[in-house]
Amino acid sequence: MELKILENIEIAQNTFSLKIDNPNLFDALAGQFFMVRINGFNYPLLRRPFSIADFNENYIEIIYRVVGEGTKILTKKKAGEFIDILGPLGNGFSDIGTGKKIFLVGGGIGVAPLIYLKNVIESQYRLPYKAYFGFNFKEEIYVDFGEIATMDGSVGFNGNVVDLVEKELDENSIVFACGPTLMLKRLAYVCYDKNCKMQVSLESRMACGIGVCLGCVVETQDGYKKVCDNGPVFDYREIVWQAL
Amino acid sequence: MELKILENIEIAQNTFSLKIDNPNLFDALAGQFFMVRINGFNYPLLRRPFSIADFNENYIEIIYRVVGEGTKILTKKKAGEFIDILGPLGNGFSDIGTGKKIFLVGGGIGVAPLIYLKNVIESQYRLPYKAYFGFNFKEEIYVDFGEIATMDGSVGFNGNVVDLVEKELDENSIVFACGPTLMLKRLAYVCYDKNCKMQVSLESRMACGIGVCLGCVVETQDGYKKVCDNGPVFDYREIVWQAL
Amino acid sequence: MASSVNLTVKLGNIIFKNPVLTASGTFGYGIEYQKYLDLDKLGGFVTKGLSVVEKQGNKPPRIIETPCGMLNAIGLQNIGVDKFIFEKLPKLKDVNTHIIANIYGSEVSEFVELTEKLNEQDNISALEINVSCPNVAQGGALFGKDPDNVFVLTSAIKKVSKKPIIVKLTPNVDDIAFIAQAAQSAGADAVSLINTITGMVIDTKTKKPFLANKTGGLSGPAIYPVGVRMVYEVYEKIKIPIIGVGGIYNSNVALQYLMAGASLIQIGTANFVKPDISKEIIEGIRTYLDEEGFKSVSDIIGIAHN
Amino acid sequence: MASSVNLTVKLGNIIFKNPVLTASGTFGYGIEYQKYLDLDKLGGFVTKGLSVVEKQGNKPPRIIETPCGMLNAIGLQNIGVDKFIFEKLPKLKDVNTHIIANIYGSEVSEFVELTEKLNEQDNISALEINVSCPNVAQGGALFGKDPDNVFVLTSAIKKVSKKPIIVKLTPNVDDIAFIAQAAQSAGADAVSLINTITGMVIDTKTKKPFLANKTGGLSGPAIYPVGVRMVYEVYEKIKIPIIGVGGIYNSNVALQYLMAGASLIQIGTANFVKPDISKEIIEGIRTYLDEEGFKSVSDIIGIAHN
Ligand SMILES: Cc1cc2nc3c(=O)[nH]c(=O)nc-3n(C[C@H](O)[C@H](O)[C@H](O)COP(=O)(O)OP(=O)(O)OC[C@H]3O[C@@H](n4cnc5c(N)ncnc54)[C@H](O)[C@@H]3O)c2cc1C
Ligand SMILES: Cc1cc2nc3c(=O)[nH]c(=O)nc-3n(C[C@H](O)[C@H](O)[C@H](O)COP(=O)(O)OP(=O)(O)OC[C@H]3O[C@@H](n4cnc5c(N)ncnc54)[C@H](O)[C@@H]3O)c2cc1C
Ligand SMILES: Cc1cc2nc3c(=O)[nH]c(=O)nc-3n(C[C@H](O)[C@H](O)[C@H](O)COP(=O)(O)O)c2cc1C
Ligand SMILES: Cc1cc2nc3c(=O)[nH]c(=O)nc-3n(C[C@H](O)[C@H](O)[C@H](O)COP(=O)(O)O)c2cc1C
Ligand code: FES
Ligand code: FES
Repeated sequence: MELKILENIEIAQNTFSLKIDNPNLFDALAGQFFMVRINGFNYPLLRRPFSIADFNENYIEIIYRVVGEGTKILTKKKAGEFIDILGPLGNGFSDIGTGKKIFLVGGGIGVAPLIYLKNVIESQYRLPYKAYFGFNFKEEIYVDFGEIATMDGSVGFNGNVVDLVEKELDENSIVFACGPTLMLKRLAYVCYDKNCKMQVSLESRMACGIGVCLGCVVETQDGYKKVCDNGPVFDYREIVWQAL
Repeated sequence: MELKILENIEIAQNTFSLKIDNPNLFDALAGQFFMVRINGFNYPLLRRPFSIADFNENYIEIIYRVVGEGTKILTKKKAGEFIDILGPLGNGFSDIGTGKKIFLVGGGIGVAPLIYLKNVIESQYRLPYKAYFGFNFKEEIYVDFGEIATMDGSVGFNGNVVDLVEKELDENSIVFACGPTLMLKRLAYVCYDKNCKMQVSLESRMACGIGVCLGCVVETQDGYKKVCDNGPVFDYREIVWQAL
Repeated sequence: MASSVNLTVKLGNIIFKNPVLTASGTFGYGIEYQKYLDLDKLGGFVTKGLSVVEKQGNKPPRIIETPCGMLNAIGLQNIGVDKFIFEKLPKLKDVNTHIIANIYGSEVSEFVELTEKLNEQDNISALEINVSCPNVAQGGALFGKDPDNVFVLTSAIKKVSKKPIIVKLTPNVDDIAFIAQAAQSAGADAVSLINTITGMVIDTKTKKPFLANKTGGLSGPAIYPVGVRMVYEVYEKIKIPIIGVGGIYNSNVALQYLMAGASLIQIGTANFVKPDISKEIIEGIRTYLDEEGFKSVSDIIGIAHN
Repeated sequence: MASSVNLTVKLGNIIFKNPVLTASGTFGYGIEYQKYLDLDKLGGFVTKGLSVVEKQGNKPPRIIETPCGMLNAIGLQNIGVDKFIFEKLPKLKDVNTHIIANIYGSEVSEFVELTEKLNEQDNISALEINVSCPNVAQGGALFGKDPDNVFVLTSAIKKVSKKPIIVKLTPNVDDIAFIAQAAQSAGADAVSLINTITGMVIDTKTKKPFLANKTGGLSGPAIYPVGVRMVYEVYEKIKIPIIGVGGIYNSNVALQYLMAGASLIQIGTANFVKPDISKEIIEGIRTYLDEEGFKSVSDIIGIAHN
């Protein structure tokens, strides 16, 4: 689908917000993602997956970090130009209204989908929640709510966000998490320990995004599952963390 | 060399003028060309050759027609961005001040290098000249001097520019020509017949533009010669026209 | 499209409404694409490679992008032929296009078993035999690189098959036409080429091959000149129809394959980039034929050899 | 660059100041690049393929762009070895880098003649034997596809050569390691791989192959995963050094080749895109080694096999 870009601006160091005109032709769940075509030609060839950072009747927002050639080219797109997106794809976060204490835990660019989740929780479920976000340093931060941890201690808690949130979790908690694999793994071991619930949004290299190429699989208790259409959100107990 | 784009605007149907800041680090002859890198990445891979349509202390001008993927992408470049050009390359038009009657004969986008040649003749040699330019139809025309021929008769002479100029040529003429191969071939046969002089600027697919890949050769009386560094301007008597 | 161009192509008794198929492993079991594309518009599609029993495939990472291409080492993960027959095929019963089952075994006997099971499925128009897989029967080098292996396997399948047999060839060989000839001699009804070209990407961070399987198959636009060349070579050596595949991403490249000698073409990796690309390519072929004054797509098949 | 990383690589008795060479056919006779690049910065460069007598090469068109690549069918146009020796080499006498002469003959005897002529040139550090050329001696299939041919040719050259011999292999084979082993057994001092992959582009306007020669060799970024894979395969089978070439366009890809097992690398098509790319790649390799704490480039050669 070719949609008009409303805005594409740097909101933190190497981090951009891309707002796209919402044609209001579909709904989207927090945790779902789009496959974005970077160029109209063959390079870079494959679409890039990006989570939905916000979604309302006016716009669709993606927040992306510049890491490679595709995201670098993406920064050049200007308001008024069109962009080809496929989606929304995959399964979003679920069981939000289970009566458990809600925790949003994100790391780095993985905070993006949790922003949309927060908006959904506030507007749809009207439930209390707590948010804990980890970044490397101050200049990376692009979120204006939640408790912050930074690896260099420049803002908030000095250290890993998992260490920050750990003491808050118990068997009455449900965690919605997204971030670097290593952070999620640590968090998973904490959750096993505290016997709390958790849904994690995973990343994996994708070619199709729609479940046909079998390129994006992750090892689960039931064998390989596709991150793109069995996920990207999984119950953390499903995942074979040792394989990651 | 990365130079700043001053302007990149459509000046006729599918025809753009690209003006680039002139760093005044080199001279350029009419008939020489640049190898232009379309993108900072691998696609399209090869540089594209474009003649110099004008050159002065303020800017370097290229006039290009949108024919394929590379030129299409080029139209998206905006003033203020930088562009990587290699050159000036090849041999320009020569023997301009030979005392012969000067004719500039161009067809389509091949008129571009003759604009710069005209400026050189006027400012440097201060010699009289006559210009004859052929286009398919009115909307293609991007030049404001010379006699025009159009294939559909919408402007000037109705038909081929070779038919328009033919009667003017004799053994005292020197023709500087650039245009579609078929037009140049027709013109070459006329020049053989009239025993006049002619220098033609030829086109050929190029990879390097600097004489090393041997990809751009054209058949001459002395065997294959490289369009990029033995040309692009050749004495028409050198060329084996039957091979084109 | 009030065009009178005839796009139909015959392969044995099967009539394809147009020469555009989608390639094995890039189109799932067809169902996944129904959201993006009316499958009835296709000449047909080829299923993901099916084996006798379900296969888990290789460890991830399984894919990595390369310049104008990608490497994959899926390792033929699939649900197995029985699940395909009982769970997927019924969902496709109203689809009005040709379904070609791509099959893969680790022994000749497995290929035969797959053929027998699929014989009974009216919904399947033909079988495509993937001989480009590693470690079959004799182990060691790639099975499909040896013309003798291809001859023996094709003959065995032909003996039991009630459906036309298409042998899919690997490009990682000295002389692909020789392998195609072996398939033809053994009774193959068609050959398809090319499968992926073996490649490797090394992750300079970990200093290891990026894919868990180390090597993977290169596909996508990058490889199309190799595919076109091989179709051109094979066309001069065999009489049975050729299905061209490899890097097709627009109608121009599809036409190049047809002109090189392919009767049908398959679209693979490009489906990932644009799920409805096959529709565009069909229209592009039609427009070209129309503008060039051809009455039928068969007029251009192999025309580059004239 | 106050870096203490050791970039030197040894090949027999030759010491290269860094592992970056430029590839035959893409760097002319070196002289053409002096305007863009200080040749002394290079590990070395390889000349355009030289034959006993001047060759006109193929009819144009000779090149065509493809996705992230290009096809060429130059047909080994060159000025002939004598002109090279008398007109080009003297101009290079002050260049402080290794010059490798790439040679090409249509008979074994021609290769021998070329070797003898170049034996006397102190300026030439080594010979690279292009066995990837069509129609040599026995005619028919590509000469370099047959390990026996490669063995015979390499032995014959080795017998007369006073310089190290590098055999350049074609990728258009079943098993490139087998050919590399033949070269090694015959005494080759090194192998370089890969030459171009045979491909074809068809012009849908004329309905003919675009190149006058019909087929051409695919080079450029598109092919790098194939080259890396082949270097990786060959590294496991031979002991002599490997020179990696094919699609290198930045230091990351150069490093992939080194990690796969190449002792040196060559840059080809990328020179056309950026005449001074080799300088960037040398610096990129240095920076990488520095940042990763390696003392010497030799520490990473073949590291992906660990
Ligand atoms: C479900 C999902 C949601 C994501 N959401 C976001 C988001 O909201 N914001 C954001 O900045 N990033 C997100 N990512 C990661 C993002 O897709 C990559 O950063 C991006 O594809 C990198 O592209 P590149 O061309 O710049 O990098 P390159 O490294 O040049 O890309 C090369 C190839 O690797 C793939 N790739 C590289 N890094 C990743 C990665 N981390 N995950 C998956 N594929 C990768 C690319 O898609 C491409 O095919 C998400 C990934 C997934 C799977
Ligand atoms: C010496 C010289 C001077 C030129 N001057 C001009 C000029 O002033 N203005 C202008 O509009 N055009 C000029 N051309 C032609 C111009 O180079 C091509 O139109 C352009 O390269 C097309 O690029 P593309 O990507 O849009 O087309 P595509 O067809 O997509 O390009 C594919 C490949 O073919 C090559 N190619 C395509 N057409 C030509 C052609 N006619 N000549 C050479 N290579 C071609 C491209 O460079 C590229 O490598 C000149 C060509 C030469 C050789
Ligand atoms: C992810 C992926 C999975 C594939 N799986 C199969 C398969 O199961 N069986 C098969 O015969 N070919 C398989 N192929 C090969 C394709 O069918 C096709 O031959 C190849 O990708 C070249 O075409 P393309 O460049 O258009 O993708 C697969 C290709 C890809 C990219
Ligand atoms: C235009 C051109 C001419 C070439 N000429 C030769 C040659 O004369 N001898 C040779 O051994 N290889 C020749 N090659 C092959 C290159 O040396 C190199 O092996 C190949 O292009 C792959 O590397 P690349 O992808 O970096 O270009 C040529 C390649 C190109 C593109
Ligand atoms: S990305 Fe293709 S199956 Fe998930
Ligand atoms: S373009 Fe390379 S020699 Fe002319």
